[in-house]
Amino acid sequence: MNRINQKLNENKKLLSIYFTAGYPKIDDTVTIIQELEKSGVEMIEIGLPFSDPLADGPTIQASSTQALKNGMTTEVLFKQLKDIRKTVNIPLIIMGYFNPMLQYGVEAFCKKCKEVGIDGLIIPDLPVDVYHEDYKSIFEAHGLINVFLITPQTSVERIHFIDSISKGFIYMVSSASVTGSSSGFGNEQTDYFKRIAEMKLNNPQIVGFGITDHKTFTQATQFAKGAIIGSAFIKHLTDKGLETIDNFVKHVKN
Amino acid sequence: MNRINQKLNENKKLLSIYFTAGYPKIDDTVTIIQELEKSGVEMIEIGLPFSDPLADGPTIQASSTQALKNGMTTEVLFKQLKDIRKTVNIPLIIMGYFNPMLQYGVEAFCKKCKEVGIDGLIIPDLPVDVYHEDYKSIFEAHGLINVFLITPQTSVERIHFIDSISKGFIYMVSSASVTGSSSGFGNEQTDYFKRIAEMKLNNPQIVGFGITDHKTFTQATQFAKGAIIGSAFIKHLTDKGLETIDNFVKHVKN
Amino acid sequence: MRYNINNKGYYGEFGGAYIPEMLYPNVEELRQNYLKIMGEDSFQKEFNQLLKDYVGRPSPLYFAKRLSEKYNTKIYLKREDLNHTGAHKINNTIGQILMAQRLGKTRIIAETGAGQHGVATATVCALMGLECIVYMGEIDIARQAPNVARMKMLGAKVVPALSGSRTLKDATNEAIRDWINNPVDTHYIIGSVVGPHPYPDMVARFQAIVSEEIQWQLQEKEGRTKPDYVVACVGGGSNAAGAYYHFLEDTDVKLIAVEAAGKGVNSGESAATSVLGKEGIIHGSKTLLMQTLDGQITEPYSISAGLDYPGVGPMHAHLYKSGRAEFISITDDEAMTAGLELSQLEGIIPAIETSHSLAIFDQKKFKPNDIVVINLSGRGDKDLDTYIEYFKL
Amino acid sequence: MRYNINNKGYYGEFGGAYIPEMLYPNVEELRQNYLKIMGEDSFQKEFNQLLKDYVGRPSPLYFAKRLSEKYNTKIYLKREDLNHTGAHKINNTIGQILMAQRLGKTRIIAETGAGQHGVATATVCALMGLECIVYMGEIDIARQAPNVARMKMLGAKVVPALSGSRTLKDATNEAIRDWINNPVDTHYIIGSVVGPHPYPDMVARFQAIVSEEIQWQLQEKEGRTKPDYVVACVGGGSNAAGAYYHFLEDTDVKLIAVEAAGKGVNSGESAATSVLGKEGIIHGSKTLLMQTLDGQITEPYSISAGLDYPGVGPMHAHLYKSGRAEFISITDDEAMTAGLELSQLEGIIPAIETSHSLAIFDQKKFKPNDIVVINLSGRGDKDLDTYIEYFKL
Ligand SMILES: Cc1ncc(COP(=O)(O)O)c(C=O)c1O
Ligand SMILES: Cc1ncc(COP(=O)(O)O)c(C=O)c1O
Repeated sequence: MNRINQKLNENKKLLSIYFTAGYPKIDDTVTIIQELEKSGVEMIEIGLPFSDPLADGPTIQASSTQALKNGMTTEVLFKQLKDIRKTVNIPLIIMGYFNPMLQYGVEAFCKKCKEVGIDGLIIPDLPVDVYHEDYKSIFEAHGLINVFLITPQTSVERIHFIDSISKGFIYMVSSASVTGSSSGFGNEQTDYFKRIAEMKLNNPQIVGFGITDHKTFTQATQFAKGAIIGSAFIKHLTDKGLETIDNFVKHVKN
Repeated sequence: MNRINQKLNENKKLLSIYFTAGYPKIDDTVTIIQELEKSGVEMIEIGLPFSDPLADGPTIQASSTQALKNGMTTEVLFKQLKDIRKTVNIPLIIMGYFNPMLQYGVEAFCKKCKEVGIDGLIIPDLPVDVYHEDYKSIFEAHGLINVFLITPQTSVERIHFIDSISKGFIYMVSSASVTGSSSGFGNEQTDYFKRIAEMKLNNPQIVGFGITDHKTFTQATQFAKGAIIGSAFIKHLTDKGLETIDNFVKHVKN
Repeated sequence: MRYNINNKGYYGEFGGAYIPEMLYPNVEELRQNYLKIMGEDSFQKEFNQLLKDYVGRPSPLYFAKRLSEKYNTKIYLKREDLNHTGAHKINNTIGQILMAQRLGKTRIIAETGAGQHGVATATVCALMGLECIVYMGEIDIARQAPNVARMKMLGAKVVPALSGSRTLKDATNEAIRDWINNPVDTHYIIGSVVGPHPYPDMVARFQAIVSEEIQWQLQEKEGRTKPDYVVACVGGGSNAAGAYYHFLEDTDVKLIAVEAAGKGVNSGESAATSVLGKEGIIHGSKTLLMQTLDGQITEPYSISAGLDYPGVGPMHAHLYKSGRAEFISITDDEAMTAGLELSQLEGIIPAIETSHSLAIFDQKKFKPNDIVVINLSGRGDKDLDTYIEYFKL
Repeated sequence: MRYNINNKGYYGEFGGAYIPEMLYPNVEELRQNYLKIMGEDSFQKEFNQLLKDYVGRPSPLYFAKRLSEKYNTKIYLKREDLNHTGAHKINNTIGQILMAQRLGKTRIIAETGAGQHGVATATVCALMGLECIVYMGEIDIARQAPNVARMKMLGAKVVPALSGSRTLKDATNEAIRDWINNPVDTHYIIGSVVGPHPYPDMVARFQAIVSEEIQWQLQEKEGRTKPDYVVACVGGGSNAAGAYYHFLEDTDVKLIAVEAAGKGVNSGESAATSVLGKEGIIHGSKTLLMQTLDGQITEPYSISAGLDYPGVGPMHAHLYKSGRAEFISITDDEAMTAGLELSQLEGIIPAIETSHSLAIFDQKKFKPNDIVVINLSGRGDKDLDTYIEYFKL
């Protein structure tokens, strides 16, 4: 069973953390993953940086630009992750835009993921339909779970379709917005979280976008299985560096 | 008999000098006239300054602008000239643009000219035809000779027409150009002077535009009755002031 | 009463050719030939072909919906701003360059205020491969920089006029001086219905295409050839002359002429000739002009370089004196506000000259069914700096 | 072989809609409705009326006599520079604003490179009274200042894109981010035949008026509806798409696409996508784009802001790959020289984008009887500073 599914089966709310590979320093990738696991995070999204991350806000954009400047590439990332499974057990997901994967070769990319022990992928600009028609079999042949997004604007019909082809969890975007933009959740979001929960989908939902601290984590996971923090963690790395990662995680969890 | 006609009857080449009334100083007008007569000049054109002297080059333009700044007006000029005939005998011509005369009233203007002893007018932008139809009788009633221009481009027919309505002399523009522009005469001009001389017009010709010194004066008067100096004299006033007017005239005459 | 020119070159008591003898051969050559040449089939054909394929005519007659709603009347905009080079000026320069060619001229001079006429002249000179010299007041060179750049790109020489107010009037003086100095090979393309006869009439005839088109365009849209009002700004008066032309003798059509009041008609900084001017002579024409009691021409002022002229063409002097046209004065501030309003209501940034015409609605009320045609004489690209600075955008 | 789009939203292998889920409802709403809405009589009527009365269409097809003589072939210029706002871009924004209204949108966003699309969008928003936000790269804001001023006059908000190369690509990213953040009330008016399906097709259809007019205009002038060549510059490719549209499937008509070589195709400072690009995904579309081996999008370079884009629309990727169109690369220097040449030979100052198309005559020879139609996509007023500085005029 895929590590993601195992983790989703655990009877607790999951904290997942996104960070950009190669940021702040090129060689920080492995350390950050290890520190996150040690601090009690349940899942990690490793961002493969892209020059034109159009679904991301300024914080993640800036970290991507810096990571690319530091020399991060698909090849380098896979090298860094070569031995990751020797020390890390929690699910690891690569989050990235489609073009770099396309240039690497989708099949080669999936193969590498499998080799180093990646469990899933989040590719914001690979639409469900294209995935379904062109890439599903390749992903599945390499045991990779592809994660799809839904937003408050996604129709019920489409949510059911996405649920039907998902094999892990659904990435529930808290509000229609790029990463790092909202601050705190209002009634609108809570209603939306509840509405989705009441649909009793096959796949559990993990909330992303706008989770910054303990309060928003708790709000988001009231109805959902877990939540993902991205920009807030990148900001923490920028301000405080790698030393106090456990501090950040502790503050969110409690 | 009008002083202009008397002078034209004298058996010599005539030097006529143009200056702008009120330049360099507002009260220089009378002094300049007197000095010019003393120095042996045969005729004087008193320029009534105009804001937009479109037939004049930069030198006369600048002197007009200065004269206006100094406070020169039609009224002031007539006041300055009130007693001019007590000291000056040579022909005096007012040269000016038509608009200030129109505003003063053409009849009133002519009357004033007669009163102070002006003998003629040169109005570059009052065309022969309009003069002939609308103003001839007024001018003549006040004993004023209106002087017309011809240029190298003026047709033979038109020269004869101009000759027919002229009562003093014809102002022969040396080349088609605004004042102060050419330097020295070439074959083209000499041919033109000769051509006009050979027409044996009723009115003698006085050459204007481009006369700067003894040489050009001599060239111009080889075939014509006289010549007019404008810009060169204004330049002299600007550079040397009023003290050495006789020097300037002497240099031209010899 | 007749409003168009008579066969002596006068509109009522205004007009004529008050020129130095040095200009006589040039002006006379033109006077004797212009109607004959304009009447030739080959001339008409070439003129109309260029207006269509090169200038982009007909310029649309556009019903301005949002503006009409705001002022509760039917406002049509005659879109001369869409002409090649961005103003009505090119109608005239196309005509005159063809005239110059037929007269055998090889060198072209022009004056310009806003620079639109200079650009339009430089343009037709490039088109025909003729040398082009444009005189422009030093102040106008500074405030209409984009047009100066355009003239240079087009290969024209731009010569600053440094005398007097260093605006349009002085540029015109300089152009006339150049013409005096170059009487044989040079044609002077005057940019408005000013100057000695036959210029006002010739320019008006070249611009008459504007009202000719309004007639059939209005027929298409409203089933009638006559608007109730035709509105145009008046610098020298060429865009107005063109917009009025075919309606001149038809007093059912009311004519409105809009002048630049500058900082206010009585501020001492104005260009509202009909109010401040008196009969006199400027640039070879008997007309209304702003002048001192002594007959010195006054330095006008307007924020708009194209209206910053102390006279009006003789046609307009006559339309004013006879009462045929109503004259309205618009201040800098009123014009600027109206220019911004049109930009934001209709998506059309007008030349500041034109903005004066658009500002009449606070002074003059129209009935809901009145058809008011405003001649949108030019686009505002040349004026962007002035607008931006004025509104601190 | 088919060259136009298929019913899955692809040109050959290029096109599609590679968009984040956040954009799905917007893009899907558009995909489902655009053809239906465009087919409605009321839409067609309003669209055509505005193209005529507001934009000033038809734009002339002008026979460039002096240019033709110089290059010994028959050159016609399709005068999109005479459109309101000065480029072809407004054909598309008129169409899209009507589309947005019918979809009930109240807020409009756009990206812009040269600023022409931004101006065209701000213009139609003013016309319809809709809020307008335009994203523009910081570098483009500096080099296309007149267009920034125009957008402000028109009431639009111009937001600088500060990331990446700070040019068109990044402005597009910012616009997409805005759209993601405002999925309900906002329509994104993309300015070229790029972006996710149905944008490339919708924009091409709005621009298709260009080739539609070329057909009947050429019939009028030459007694035939087909030119031998149609030439257009390609940034994203919208003016080319419009000029090619009705000739796409007719291989008698040869298509030439002109790209910006910048300082030279191999200089590292170029925007010649067909030569330097590989298949990939940019702004929601599978197409050719300039990228590193690693799939990072490269920062392009061209002196012309409108061509300074690392991709081309999927139609053009297909035209390139299939060999249907010939692609020619033109350097900054070649383009600037051709822009000056047109100015001085024909009195038309072209946009620097267009100058690239005009520069092909040194690389490609035509026969004396060939009819070569060049799409004169825009006027050069926005580029005057660049021209002046380049030529030290
Ligand atoms: C756009 C525009 N409108 C009006 C004028 C004023 O000229 P006229 O009164 O001859 O139409 C100018 C002069 O440059 C102009 O550029
Ligand atoms: C005048 C002009 N031509 C061409 C272009 C390039 O765009 P496209 O390739 O979509 O026609 C632009 C873009 O701004 C432009 O302004």
